[in-house]
Amino acid sequence: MTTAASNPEIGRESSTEKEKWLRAYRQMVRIRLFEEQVNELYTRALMPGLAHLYSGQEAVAVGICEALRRDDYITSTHRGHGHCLAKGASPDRMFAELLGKEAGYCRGKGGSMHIADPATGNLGANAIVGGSVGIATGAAFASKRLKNGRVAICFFGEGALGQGSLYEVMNLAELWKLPVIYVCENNLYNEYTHFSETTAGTILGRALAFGMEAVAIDGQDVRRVHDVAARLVERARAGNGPAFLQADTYRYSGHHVGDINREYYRSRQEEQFWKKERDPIQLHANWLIAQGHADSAALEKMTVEARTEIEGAVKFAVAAPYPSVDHVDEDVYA
Amino acid sequence: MTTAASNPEIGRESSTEKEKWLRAYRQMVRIRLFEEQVNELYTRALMPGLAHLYSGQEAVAVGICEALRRDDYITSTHRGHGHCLAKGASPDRMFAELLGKEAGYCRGKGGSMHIADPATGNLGANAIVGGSVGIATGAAFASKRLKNGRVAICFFGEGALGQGSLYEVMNLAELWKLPVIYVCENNLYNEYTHFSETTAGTILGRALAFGMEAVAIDGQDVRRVHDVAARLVERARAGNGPAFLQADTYRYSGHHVGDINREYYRSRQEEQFWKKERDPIQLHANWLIAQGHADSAALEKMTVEARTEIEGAVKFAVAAPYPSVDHVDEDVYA
Amino acid sequence: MPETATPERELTFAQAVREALAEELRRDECVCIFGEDVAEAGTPFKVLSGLVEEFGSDRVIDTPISEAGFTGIGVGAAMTGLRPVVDIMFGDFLTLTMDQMVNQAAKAHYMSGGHWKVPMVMRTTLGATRRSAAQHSQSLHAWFSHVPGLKVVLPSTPYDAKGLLKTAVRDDNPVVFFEDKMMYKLKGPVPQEDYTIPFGVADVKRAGSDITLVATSSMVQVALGAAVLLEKEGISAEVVDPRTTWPLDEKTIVDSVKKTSRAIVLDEGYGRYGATAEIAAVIAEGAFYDLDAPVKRMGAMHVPIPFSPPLEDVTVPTDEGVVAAAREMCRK
Amino acid sequence: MPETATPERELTFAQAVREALAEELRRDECVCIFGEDVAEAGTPFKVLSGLVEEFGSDRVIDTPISEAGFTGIGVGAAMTGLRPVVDIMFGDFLTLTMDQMVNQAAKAHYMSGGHWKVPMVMRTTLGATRRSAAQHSQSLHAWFSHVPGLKVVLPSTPYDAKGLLKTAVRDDNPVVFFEDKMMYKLKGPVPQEDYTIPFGVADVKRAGSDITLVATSSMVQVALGAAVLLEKEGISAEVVDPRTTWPLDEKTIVDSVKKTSRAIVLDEGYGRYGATAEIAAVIAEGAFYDLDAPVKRMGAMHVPIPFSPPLEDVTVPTDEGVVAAAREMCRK
Ligand SMILES: Cc1ncc(C[n+]2csc(CCOP(=O)(O)OP(=O)(O)O)c2C)c(N)n1
Ligand SMILES: Cc1ncc(C[n+]2csc(CCOP(=O)(O)OP(=O)(O)O)c2C)c(N)n1
Ligand SMILES: [Mg+2]
Ligand SMILES: [Mg+2]
Repeated sequence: MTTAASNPEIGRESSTEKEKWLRAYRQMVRIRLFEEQVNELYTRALMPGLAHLYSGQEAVAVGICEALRRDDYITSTHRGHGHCLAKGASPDRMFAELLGKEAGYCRGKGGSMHIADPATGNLGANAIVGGSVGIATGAAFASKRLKNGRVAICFFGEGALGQGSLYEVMNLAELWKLPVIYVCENNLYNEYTHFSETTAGTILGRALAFGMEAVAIDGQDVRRVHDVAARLVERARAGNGPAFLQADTYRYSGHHVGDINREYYRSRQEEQFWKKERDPIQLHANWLIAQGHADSAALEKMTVEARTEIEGAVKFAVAAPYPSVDHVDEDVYA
Repeated sequence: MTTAASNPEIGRESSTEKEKWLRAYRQMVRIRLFEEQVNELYTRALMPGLAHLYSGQEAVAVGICEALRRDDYITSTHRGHGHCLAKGASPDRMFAELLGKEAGYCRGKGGSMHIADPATGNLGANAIVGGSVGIATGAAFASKRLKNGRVAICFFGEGALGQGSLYEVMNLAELWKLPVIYVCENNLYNEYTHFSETTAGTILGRALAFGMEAVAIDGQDVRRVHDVAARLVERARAGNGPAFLQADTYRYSGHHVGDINREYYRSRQEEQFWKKERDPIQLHANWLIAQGHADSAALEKMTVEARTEIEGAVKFAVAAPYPSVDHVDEDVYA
Repeated sequence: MPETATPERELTFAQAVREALAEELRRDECVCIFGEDVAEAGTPFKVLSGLVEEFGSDRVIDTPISEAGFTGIGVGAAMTGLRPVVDIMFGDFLTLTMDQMVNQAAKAHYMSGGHWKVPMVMRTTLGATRRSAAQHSQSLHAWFSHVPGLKVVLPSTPYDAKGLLKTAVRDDNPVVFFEDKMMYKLKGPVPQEDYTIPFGVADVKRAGSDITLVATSSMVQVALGAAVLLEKEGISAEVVDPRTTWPLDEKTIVDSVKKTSRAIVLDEGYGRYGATAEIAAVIAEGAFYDLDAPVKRMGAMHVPIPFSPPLEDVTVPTDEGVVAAAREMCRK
Repeated sequence: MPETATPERELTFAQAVREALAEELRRDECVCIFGEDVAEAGTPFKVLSGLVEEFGSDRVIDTPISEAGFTGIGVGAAMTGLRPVVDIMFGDFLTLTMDQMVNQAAKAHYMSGGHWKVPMVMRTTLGATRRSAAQHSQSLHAWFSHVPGLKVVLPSTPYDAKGLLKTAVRDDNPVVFFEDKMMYKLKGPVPQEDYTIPFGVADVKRAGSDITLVATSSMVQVALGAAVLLEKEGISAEVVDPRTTWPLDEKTIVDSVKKTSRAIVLDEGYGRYGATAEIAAVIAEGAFYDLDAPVKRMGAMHVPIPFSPPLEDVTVPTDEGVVAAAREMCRK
């Protein structure tokens, strides 16, 4: 079920500007539809546990991952479906993982918060806030030592700025000039608390303190994300060291699928504003049409294709068998 | 054996400028002589374990502690004798602690790296690098809640900039406007490694990132340390929030008393330069004489008095009994 | 035994925890709570709902996601006049607090020769079967029980939760308080009046004569369920709940086993090098001449907790598993 | 038993560790070492002296004082092609690495369904009586032994140190390797040739028939000393060294006790909820019908390690203490 679109490397070589931005559109739509189905599975009580949806933040994962090679690394978070899809994983095995099925990326052992996929360089989602900052930095360290030219992207929410280990590894990355990009997705909330209540000073200052290249961008603008990411990635690949990218964005749904009543921490107007005025897919669609890269029919066709793919993936996962109970104590040790 | 000089509060009220700076001199001399005796005890195999000497850094502890009330808090480090004396502890019980005697501040249970003294607000030395940053911040938090006007000073070496928890608590201190001052004593070395190999970016940037008031000063100039500290302490006491103070200084001896051969990590010339050109006691003596606050005979007299005090304290400690073995399981629980 | 007092009313486990904290916040100005999303959100489990409204955001305080940092602040605040209750949302995040808890909180009193005290409570969760996978399902109380200077509490009923938590807040030592997140909705009698439950006093949750089931936290419910099933088979099981793993009431446990001659130790942490090891070793030593069979240990399977429901379910001891083991042991 | 091979030469424990690392660095380009002051300083214990000179500062790398950070980097580097040996100067600082070791390193393989591997070694120290006080004297190996996904090694001789460390470096799992800092100067035979020692295989350090002393790390030396004294009293003690607490060679331990009918378990960690609990529970279960006396546990006293020498000395088991306990047990 892996499409060409899900493999950035194949596409990129031959791609024109137009193809590149159409592919970015398709990737964002796939993520949005994927998350809608996750919510659906939760509502229909088909999914065990909870999941944290990425809807609204698509331009960040897509803009960045489209600037990567397939063998570049990413580390992800509890809100990881978007990163995982953008890096090239296929929805069928992702859904299977979300449902705890043997066909899932982790044989059902990981679930939503731990999807990992060596084939696309995905070192794993992580259920510990800030838990993967060391891992991403370590991957960059290995890349540098092994001279394989790989770059590591470390995705995290602005809540992870509270974790001290981030500062420890940023210091090390800058000292050792490691090819790692710290991507802080500021969606304004740490769970149910506005980031201004948890964040003194500035976000970029946290990286500038270590002399690190640091840039803040509009995370709803997939082209801007992509262009800045491409520059920072090539800079890192060339041995010029790490960077920090702050992408301002918004999550449309609750902290997790069960977080329905949100008025006590954020207003409906705020949500509506972002969905209506700042939707990354809509903004990009407008641009594609304005540029003459596509008309709305073409975009609609892409959406329909993506929906077919995603719905097929759900069916696959729902029908897939659970792992045999004998597997429970496999994979503890390599 | 507590002298008036060791209680800053008593002296301060009535003190003239001249008295203040003479007292600062006496305090620095006491610390220097204390450390010489520690080294002596080690060399004579009278002290169990190791100790980390503060010689060379005296102006930092003294300049700051002279700006404090007796009930203000300090937290200290593995290199803590100077802070402890400057805050008002008496040498006899300190030496007793260093020798593991019952008369020591911690009944012999703590040793050099854990001296604590509630009477002078000393929350304790700490053998974990960065281990007390939370404690100092917590003391400031309690002061604010209890409205008792106390300020907390958090002493640490520049090596503690490697510990992530420092950034966690600085963020919190700034968010909550806590009366705490983070004092980074940059003596250039983390054990046997120059700080430039462990520190990316700038030291002050680490605090500025959180929007925190941050100042760098010459840590060998006791008057400068004192004046800046006084301003920051009063600012914190008035409810205007935390601050960060970088004091550039140098440790004269090895990382600990057993670190004799140091050429592989720093040169003799460097050591000589600091001892000859940048000694905080000598610099202050020169100034006192130039100002006409004292002549060399008066300073020499102070030194002799201090030596008498310190030597008496050593004798006391050497003669003092060890704790009874029955005490070993006391004080585990309150 | 306090459980036999007239049950005026029933509360859930979560309500009992909240009531304990509300009463202590009311009683003593120095008590305060901090942690992630403890205020308006009242924690993700809604355990603290309503407290910020009564006590204000000066005393029920949201923090950034800085477990090490705010635990350290708790230690310092406890040393200097407050009685903080620090909230660690999932027990799995305790990993981030170990230095502050073990090198600082646990040792400050001893290292200072008894001068400083750390009257602080760390409230956190344990337990699996919530489909939360390996990083949100651990039961790490054995680590803390290993460390002198800490006390470790594992309530198994709403009644115990309230009484033990009030004791924890009033204790002058650092106390780690583990709540099973699957038990928050469990109901039970909780009296209106102020009461506390002393640490180090095990509670015989059910009397019996053929076998002793020593169980902690969630596993007490499993043991009680098993005891009912065993009764039908003519096996009389005594259920002993230590309530605190440190201090540990060795006497009550050993006396029970001396009476029954058989013991199963149940705990939701990993069995290996875990709480079951300590308790089994205590029994094997203390009841050496009375045991008719080796002490049986049942803890979490020695694997990271898997996400997939059929896998997760087999990692935790169940009533049926306990029944089978007890039946086997009593046959001999 | 390899110990009986002709001893070509003697090395100290520190030299054996260094030689193991040098050989592995030479054998495999992917092996690298990092930690605080590991390069020119060769660690405060001088264990790594000379390695940076041979292998360069690309492979033997000084870090800032960031235990959590560089442990995390070790995990990531291990997942992506290197075999890092991460140096944690004192075992007490492991508190800072627990999240990376327990939530990341230990679980990455399992959570990814077996896809990612973490071939990383964490070398650290344990042990008291160095007059280093409460924050530089702990023996925290029980915590790691409790966690599925980790392996835990406690060598007790130069020979074992070298062979086990080479195995650790070649293992595809995260391994925590504890060296007793008081043992670095201990000498023993170490052959020139390349050898490894498998994990999970206990070593009978001395054969005997009246009592089994199961001992780890530094306590093996104490047990051997006690065995000599006991021999004079006509008591024949067998000393069994598990060498790895996880995997644990239960069979060798239990078989020994079945033969001797008595056991003392010795470990320098705290006894409560520690390694002695697990091993005693294993023996009490496995040798239930053969034991003539309850298994005796001897670990560190349940107090933070005090600085004062007379106090510190009584917190750790000694030869004489073991002799007294063994004499008492064998009397019955
Ligand atoms: C160390 C740790 N502390 C707390 C949590 C609970 N938690 C899960 S997500 C979350 C908020 C994260 O906020 P942010 O990093 O901004 O990511 P977002 O959810 O907004 O994507 C918290 C507190 C956790 N998983 N890990
Ligand atoms: C968490 C931790 N890591 C490592 C050590 C070992 N250690 C003790 S002192 C020291 C260097 C500290 O350097 P710095 O903070 O600059 O203080 P200085 O010794 O220069 O006063 C180190 C690495 C420790 N005590 N704690
Ligand atoms: Mg966020
Ligand atoms: Mg320094």
